[in-house]
Amino acid sequence: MGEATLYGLCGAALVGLGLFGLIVHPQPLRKILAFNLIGGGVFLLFGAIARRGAAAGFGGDPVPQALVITGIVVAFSATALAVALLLRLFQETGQATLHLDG
Amino acid sequence: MSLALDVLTIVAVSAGAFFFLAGTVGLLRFPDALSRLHALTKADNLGLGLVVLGLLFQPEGLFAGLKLITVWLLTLLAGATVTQLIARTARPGGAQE
Amino acid sequence: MTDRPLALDIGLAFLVLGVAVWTIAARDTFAAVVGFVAFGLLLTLVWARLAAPDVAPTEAAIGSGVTGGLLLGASTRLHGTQTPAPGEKPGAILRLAAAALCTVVSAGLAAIVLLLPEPAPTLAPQAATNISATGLGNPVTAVLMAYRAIDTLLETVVLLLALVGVWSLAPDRVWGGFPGPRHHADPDGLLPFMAQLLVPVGLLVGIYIFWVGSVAPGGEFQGATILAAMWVLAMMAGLVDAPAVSRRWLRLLLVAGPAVFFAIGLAGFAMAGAFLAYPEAYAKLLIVTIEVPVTLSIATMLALLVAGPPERALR
Amino acid sequence: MRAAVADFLFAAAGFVLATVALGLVRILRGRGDDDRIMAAQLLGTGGIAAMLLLADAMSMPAAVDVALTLALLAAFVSVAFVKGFARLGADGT
Repeated sequence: MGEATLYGLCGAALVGLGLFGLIVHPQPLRKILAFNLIGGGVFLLFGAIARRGAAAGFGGDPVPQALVITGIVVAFSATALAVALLLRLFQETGQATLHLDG
Repeated sequence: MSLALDVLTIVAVSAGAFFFLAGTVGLLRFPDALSRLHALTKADNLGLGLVVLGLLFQPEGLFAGLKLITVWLLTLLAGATVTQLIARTARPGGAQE
Repeated sequence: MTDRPLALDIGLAFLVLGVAVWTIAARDTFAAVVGFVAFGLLLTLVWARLAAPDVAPTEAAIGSGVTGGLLLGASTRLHGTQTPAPGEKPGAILRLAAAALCTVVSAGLAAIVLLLPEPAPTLAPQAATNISATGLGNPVTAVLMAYRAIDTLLETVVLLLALVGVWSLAPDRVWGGFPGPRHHADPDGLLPFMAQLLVPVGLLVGIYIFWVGSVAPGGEFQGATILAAMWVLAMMAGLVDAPAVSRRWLRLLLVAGPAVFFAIGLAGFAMAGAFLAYPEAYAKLLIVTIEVPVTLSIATMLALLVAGPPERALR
Repeated sequence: MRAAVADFLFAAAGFVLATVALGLVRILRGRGDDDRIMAAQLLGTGGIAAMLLLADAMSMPAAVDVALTLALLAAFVSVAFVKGFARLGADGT
């Protein structure tokens, strides 16, 4: 087993782990953290596929690598917007919860 | 010549790795925050410094060497500042400030 | 390269998973965020091991660094609200069901990884044969700026829309005002002193990483993030204040990158017959003309996304 | 000879990582937030050292630029840590 497969499996595990956190954590900030773990896992899957595509003197297929760079930046935009929404919710209600009766 | 340089690299990197070990052990074993800080500073300054020194013995060109030294200096600066700021809040009497 | 690198890889993979478990399982949110920053650092090493030196600094700068700083700020602001109310905690049945679902998802993905086709499909040879037409030396930059330039153009628009979204969350009384709290320079001068030393070096490194991106790993996103981090650092140290978001120059700076990108893309119809097509003789020149304003715009967007919505009114 | 040095540098990178990972135990059972910051700081330095060692061992000079980025962003995150830490302290927690 090469390192590409190893880190691909690691990415698969990370997606499941992040998904679990996203479901079971009631606090929105923890959900945002879990969302970023899922992102890390998905990017690693791309990384494994890129590494397997090493050819023509490149260490990996540059197309999935460029996709990951784009993905990291987009994940950051989403995180920043989510954090701003959460802080505004806290400012308005004094609470940071998604619980409707709360 | 190249063999001598390789030996120097191995010696310096090994010494650096030892300081990382020492820093971690200190962080885990020392009883109070200030001596733990001391251990951390050792690992930061000497551990990374010796690793950088060891890698400088490998011929990579002047610019690459300059970058290695910059990495070390940046880490020193950040480490020193954070250490100072933590030390100011973690007096032996307690954590209140 | 015998078994030792692989031992390193196995250790690294387990470390990544361990830190991820900690990020999910930690009771305290601040501790979970510390775990997340460590996670990003370890992923950076993984990207180096996957021979992706362009992705590694992006992960270091954005995935771990700037996202970490943002989440740290949020976790300290929300401190004390992070204990779930009794009714909020999911029951044992839901947790079990979630665990089962996530195991199935992970197992499915793992099966896909193990069953990937041999030989692996790759676009690397095509990227290699066409790279001379772009005048670039780095295949990843060639993908970002030439082969899939429209993705990058849309990405700058996504960043801009996210920033508009963040700004629109400001309450009426501070509309168009200054983001975040005003940080005052520490009277003992330690943090400002560090920032005064670090920021110029950081700006230099940021420009270097951006510039080297055309021939070697690096590029506009990595460089821009370093520039943004240095700006935010100077704000946190109290050296400079964040600009009011209604400033004309700031808005111009923000749209300059996407606007130049779009304009050159449209000019592609006239020059080479397609949107974002570059005539071969001018490809490198046009790409650099796009990259400079795009880098400045992205740096500004990232810094302001970290700074958050306006909190202090214009006077 | 070159291969032997590369092997040694790989091993050194693994050793440094394993060592600072031990320090992560401090994060896991941290007695306070200052301990967590120290452990994260140590992990940061160790990660930078490992990246430099990998750069040489893998003959990937670009990894030195990655270490440079890490060093700058580690400084940024450290300041955010300390700022946040000060705010936690001010809240009386």
